[in-house]
Amino acid sequence: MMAVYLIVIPLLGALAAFLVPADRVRPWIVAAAAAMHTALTLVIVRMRGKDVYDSSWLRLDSLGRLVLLVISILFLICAAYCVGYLHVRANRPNRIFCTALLGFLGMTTLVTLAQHLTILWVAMEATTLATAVLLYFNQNRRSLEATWKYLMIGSVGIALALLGTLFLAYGALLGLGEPTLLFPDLVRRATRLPVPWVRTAFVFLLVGYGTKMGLAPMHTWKPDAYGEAPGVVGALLAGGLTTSAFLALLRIYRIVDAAGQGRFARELLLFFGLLSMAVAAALMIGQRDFKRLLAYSSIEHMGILVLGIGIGGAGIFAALLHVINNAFTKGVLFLAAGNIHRAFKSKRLEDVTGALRRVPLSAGLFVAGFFAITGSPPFGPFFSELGVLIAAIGSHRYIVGALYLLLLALVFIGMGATVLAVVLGVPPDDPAGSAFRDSASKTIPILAALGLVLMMGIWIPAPLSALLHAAARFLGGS
Amino acid sequence: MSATLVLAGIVLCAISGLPALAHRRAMLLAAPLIIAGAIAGLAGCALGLFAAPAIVNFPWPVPGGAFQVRLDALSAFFAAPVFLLAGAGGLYAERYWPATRGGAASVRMFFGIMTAALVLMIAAANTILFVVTWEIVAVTAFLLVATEHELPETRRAAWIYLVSSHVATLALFAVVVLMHAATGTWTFAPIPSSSARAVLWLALIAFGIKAGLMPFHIWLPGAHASAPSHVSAVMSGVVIKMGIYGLVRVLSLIDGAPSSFGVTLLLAGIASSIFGVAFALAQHDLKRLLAYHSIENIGIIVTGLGIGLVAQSHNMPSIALLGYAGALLHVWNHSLFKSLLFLSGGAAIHAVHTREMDRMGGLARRMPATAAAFLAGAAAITGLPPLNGFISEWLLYLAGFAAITRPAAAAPVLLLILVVPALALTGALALACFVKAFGTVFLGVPRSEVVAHAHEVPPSMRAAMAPLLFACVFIGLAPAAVAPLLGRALQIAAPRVAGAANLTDLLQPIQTAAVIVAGVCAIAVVLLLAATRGARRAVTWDCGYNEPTARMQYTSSSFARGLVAFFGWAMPAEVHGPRAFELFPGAAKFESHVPDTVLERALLPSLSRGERLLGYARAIQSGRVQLYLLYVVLTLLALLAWSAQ
Amino acid sequence: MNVLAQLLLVLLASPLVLGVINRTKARVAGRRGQPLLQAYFDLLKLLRKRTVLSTTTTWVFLAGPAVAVVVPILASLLVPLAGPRAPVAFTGDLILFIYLFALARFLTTTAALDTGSAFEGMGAAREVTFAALAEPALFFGMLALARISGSLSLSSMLTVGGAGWHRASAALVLVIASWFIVLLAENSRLPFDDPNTHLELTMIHEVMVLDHSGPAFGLILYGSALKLFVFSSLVARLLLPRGGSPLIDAAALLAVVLLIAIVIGLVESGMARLRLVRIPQLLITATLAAGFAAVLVLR
Amino acid sequence: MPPIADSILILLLLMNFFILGTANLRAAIRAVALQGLLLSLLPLFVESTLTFRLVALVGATALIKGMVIPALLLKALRDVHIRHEVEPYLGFVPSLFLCGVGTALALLFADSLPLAPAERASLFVPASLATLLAGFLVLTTRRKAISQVTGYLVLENGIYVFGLLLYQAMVVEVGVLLDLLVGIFIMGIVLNHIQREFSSVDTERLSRLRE
Repeated sequence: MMAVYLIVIPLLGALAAFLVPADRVRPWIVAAAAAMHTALTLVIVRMRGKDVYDSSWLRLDSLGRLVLLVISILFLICAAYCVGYLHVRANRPNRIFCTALLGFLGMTTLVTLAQHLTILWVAMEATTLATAVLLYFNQNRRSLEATWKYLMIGSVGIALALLGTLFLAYGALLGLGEPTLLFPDLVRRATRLPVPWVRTAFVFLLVGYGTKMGLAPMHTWKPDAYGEAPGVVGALLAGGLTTSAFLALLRIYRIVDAAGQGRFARELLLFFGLLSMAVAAALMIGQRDFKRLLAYSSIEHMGILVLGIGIGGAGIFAALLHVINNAFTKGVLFLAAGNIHRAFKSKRLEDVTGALRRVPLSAGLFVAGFFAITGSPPFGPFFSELGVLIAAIGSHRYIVGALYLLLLALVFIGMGATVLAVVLGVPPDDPAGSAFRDSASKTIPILAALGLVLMMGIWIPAPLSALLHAAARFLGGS
Repeated sequence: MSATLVLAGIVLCAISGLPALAHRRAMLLAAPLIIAGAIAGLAGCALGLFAAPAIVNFPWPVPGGAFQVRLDALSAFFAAPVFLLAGAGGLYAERYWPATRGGAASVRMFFGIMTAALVLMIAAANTILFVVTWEIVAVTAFLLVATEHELPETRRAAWIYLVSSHVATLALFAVVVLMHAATGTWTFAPIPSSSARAVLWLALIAFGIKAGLMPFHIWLPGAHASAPSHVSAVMSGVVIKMGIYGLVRVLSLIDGAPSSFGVTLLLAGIASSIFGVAFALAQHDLKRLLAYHSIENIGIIVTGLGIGLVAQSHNMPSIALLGYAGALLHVWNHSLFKSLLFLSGGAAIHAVHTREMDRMGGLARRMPATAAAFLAGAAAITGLPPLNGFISEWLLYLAGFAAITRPAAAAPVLLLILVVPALALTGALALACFVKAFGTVFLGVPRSEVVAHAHEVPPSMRAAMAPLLFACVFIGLAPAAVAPLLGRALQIAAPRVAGAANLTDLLQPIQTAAVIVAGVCAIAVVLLLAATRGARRAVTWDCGYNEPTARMQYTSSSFARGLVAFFGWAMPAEVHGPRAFELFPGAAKFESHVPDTVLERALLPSLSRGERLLGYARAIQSGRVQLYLLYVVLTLLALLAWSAQ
Repeated sequence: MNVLAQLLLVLLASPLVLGVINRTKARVAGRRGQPLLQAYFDLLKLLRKRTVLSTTTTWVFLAGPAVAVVVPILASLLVPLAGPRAPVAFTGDLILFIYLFALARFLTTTAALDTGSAFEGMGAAREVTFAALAEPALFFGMLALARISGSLSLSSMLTVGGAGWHRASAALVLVIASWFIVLLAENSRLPFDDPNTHLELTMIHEVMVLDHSGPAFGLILYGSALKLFVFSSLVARLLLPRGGSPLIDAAALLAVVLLIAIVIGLVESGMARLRLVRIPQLLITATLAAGFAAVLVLR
Repeated sequence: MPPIADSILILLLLMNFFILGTANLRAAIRAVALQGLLLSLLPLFVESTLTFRLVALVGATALIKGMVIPALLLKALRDVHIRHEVEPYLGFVPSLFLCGVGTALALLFADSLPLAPAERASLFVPASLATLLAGFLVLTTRRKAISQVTGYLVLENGIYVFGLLLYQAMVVEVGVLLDLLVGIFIMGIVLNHIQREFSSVDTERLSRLRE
């Protein structure tokens, strides 16, 4: 029965946030709900899914547990950050914002639980709408434009995903005689699904959920959305939303693989993985806006995720490991970038230099995050990114491996140039200088996130790695 | 025991900088801690050179990782100079970068971590640990180079260094993963010849960049010039040796590396030794000059390795031994005299607040100890007897000469002969370069006010140079005593040739000769000094010109002009300023600068061209939502077409 | 015994070489010229004079002359002047031989820079520049000899004697030619440098020692005489057959050395100084000659 | 499969052409509404037995697709008092031509897919795909934000057609509709804000964020 509370708690929190009149109180409600959510998640994950609420429609399998864990912790960090952040932005009403935040949490949780394709879809759609609201927090022209684009592209994507879902259902109707959409059924009897429908459905679902993930060339909403939303929203999108979309894609992949179309699916994933990395690299080099830069970095890492799956075998484990690393590292980067943005009242290199001088801690964290995300030890992403390479070479895909390394190098150059330009040097002396400086409430959450990233690189807890292995086996990897 | 001591050393070095974070007072702990670590570590290495390989294992719950440290003779051989330089550098920094100065805490912290990670990397038995520590060294080194990031020049240098070293790291990823694929383990296991070739060529990129071998040297001059001097000393002395260590380690895993690879090493080594010194001659920035000499010496070391490989693959073990031994001994020697030069040169810079040699001059009278240290270092790096540089070069010369005495040798072996003239040219150019450097910096009369009022550096900084100076002299005078250590390291590096000849016997006569030369020269100098004590002093005669001014002195640029012009085809100079031909020329400014050909004339232009091309990719993100939706539908249709077939 | 003999030979005979050169030049010019032993008188005179030091100089200024005089003496011990074997001989001594002179050059040029005089800086610059070009020639020659003699010690490399002439006469000729050029350059004789001029900017060695005086200057003169002797004895030893008894050997060697001195004298009176820009070309020619010799013996 | 269903589907396709062809925004919205109503009727001819679920579905569909959403749009159109021309990037003739091509492709592709004997003859699959493509055409070639929303609705309609093939599984269809409703609602709000900020809903103004 407990898993349901995972959904109920945030939704109740959302309700409370909506009803409470005081702007000052709401952030605390968000934080409280997040804390309860995380606590419960930890309990349930420790129970390894035993005697949790278990219906044919909602169940917490190993894959779901993994993603739930990541999203819940990331959300807790972001919620903690929000307390300080919304205090700074006291001039803005935050009722809708807080409500949407918790709604987002509830719906992503539902994504991790859903065992039914349509539930999954409904939940994804709901997250789309919730995020649309979050993006519009700043309420200026730029954020409006970003929101509009996100809404249009996201809705179209999700619509395609729906059609894909229906195709799969129809395939089931033809193959199994009943239009079941339950993952276990579909996987168990996948061999009887008619191949053309499976392939077509996968194409639609890939494009649909790929749009949500932000795989090139469906990535176009990302730079605008991440660029204009508050850093904390960026963190939630890059670490949470994309991850849940990836989860959806994984569930589909599992069916397609079981249906004997795994090779077809992996080919497409390989292609999109490399393409996303390439597009991201091309647009990162010479990037003058450090928040858009992070958006492209997110695109790149989505590419790495699907690349890992596309390689298969050991690549699946690497990809799942990278889910964790990417989420928390993105948290560090976006939150730190948010602080720098506040401290300079700009996110373009023309105005932002020498952040180390103005906000030493945030800038330091930004650099650390940069080294982490580009795969420098001792941070976690090093192992997942190396893992993808190991898988590629291990499966004799030397070309893929070479391209992967080449693109990593390009990305490093593009990202490094901008990040260092932001952090090093001497800050411009602007008379109207922002009053924003490092403060505990706005840096401790980031430190926590970085701590997790570091932990993933130095000491992966045994239960976690067990969970990872279970999830990898669940997906037919090693 | 040895491993324990080394680990203790590592830990002490690593934590040496941490107290500084807590409180400025605690910064005083940094030097004692790192020196203690250095002593412990050196003791450990000394034991490790003779004891059987000591293995330490800790569980490390990460994929593929195992915290496995294995201190064999080779590791100990490479780790020893790291500890020595760490100690010297730590002591030097105490006053060179006082707590009052900006970034003092971070300099101490990163310095400690860098040296500790460096030793850990050298001692790592697990390739993942190797990569991790490798990258930690690279990143901390970058942070140290960027210490004075307010200066644009420093930012640029640091950035170029970061990118190059990351490319090296990615290449290393490939190397390690290929090794894993070939051997199935994450340890340094023998590599089957089937995949040896790929591993070797990738390794050449990774380690070549790290070592600053031409044409991968682009990052080195800038980085070493911009870093704090004690950091430059460690980077030049030991960090770039990571590349050499990696190369030697990987080669030791491959039985019968292809001769072609040896030839490549040989030629690359020769090229970077000659051009390294040529570029050095063209510099007017003291630290850039020293940096280019690092490229030269890396070239000499790699040449030695090349000799070893070629000779070994044509089974001439005795020649191979000479090559390997020369290379390894030069690894030690270079760390010693190069760090000595950076510390003493750094002291001069510290005293006069400029790196421009043409603004210095006459420092020998104001800071005699520093000058003496620099002079010794200069003599050593030039390879003059009776100092250590001579010994290693002597071994390499011998290899070249031995190659020609062999009857009817194969073509690659004949290439070995090139070593002799190459070393000869390099040596002579290095001599010119260091006469210029020492002369313009320390001799003559001060070229500016601030130099005229320079003072000798505090005792602790001088004390930091002492052990290095001593080591240079010791190896120069007692090479036979060092031979056994060399032999132990060789047994790991090149087991098949290690026993080919007895190094001790080989080095015995040159040792005697060196002692005699040293003695006679010393006596002669002392006698002459005594004879001319209290001699009358007068202004420099200068052919009767009795108004000599400091500005009339030969500058470093004019000193090197002839040779620089000689290499003009490879390193065109940029000359700004009027050529004054008229009878009474007015005041004019003249400056000449020789940019790095590979970086400034080849790499950067092509990179910027590439960036411009990438600029077209920005059209993707045109801002029109309709276009974005078009991407989606086109992708969909394309995939449908693909899936239907 | 052998050591003493050699030392005496070198120490006593070397100034004579200067005398012979000067006398030859004078005769060619139709003058009577200074006495053969003039160099000895000069040295004695200088040793008795007082030293004057520049105010800018340090101990380095005196280290130059001191080392410049001991190095040729030490180096001479590696050359088999009397008898088939030098007092000191071991594998690789040839490298020590060459690097000893490098050591001397290092200190003399530094000493020159110590004065802070523009002239002496210029001289030092030229000295190291041309030496850098001369070094490879010397080493190529050594390579050729190593191949011919199959040994890595001067004692047997220089005493290839008759056998060598039979096997590789062409190579030996080339080596001797190129070494003769190197000899002229290293000892700053015409056409590289003009030892007679003193106020020209065209000089190398002489301008380096402008500020030295008294005994120190004496040592420099003596040192260059010794150096000239040792270098000519290298060439001389190659011309001579593998010797037998020390005494005859030494005598023969001295004779040939003086012959070389006469040749030098003829060269100096025969031609003028080369323009500075030409000098590298001549040295490179020497290098090529020696390199060609090495190639010849290889096949 | 009764012929009525097919004739309705044909009407649906004609509507696509009309939407692409008309120059009047209001007319286009009305056409979309009509599409919605037609769709809501379809189940009646697919299912023989009249159950509560069927009624509920028909009612909900008619209500949401046929009335509420169009009303919302028309209101938005009224609020943002703008000229009612469509102002396409792509002329009407080419868009109609492309729509025809799309319909043809849809027919071809549908044949390549295995179908249940019942639907093999029917137009469900091709109609749905064709409508989908028509929706995309509107989305990618129209300038005004509102006309893009209409395009999105056309696209949704296409999907809905296919959904009817799985009537038994369509328990969550209502949820789907609800999502759609909320989505359009939010779009409407955003439209209003756009109107307020830019005093226009021309997406030309909405292309500031670019590289």
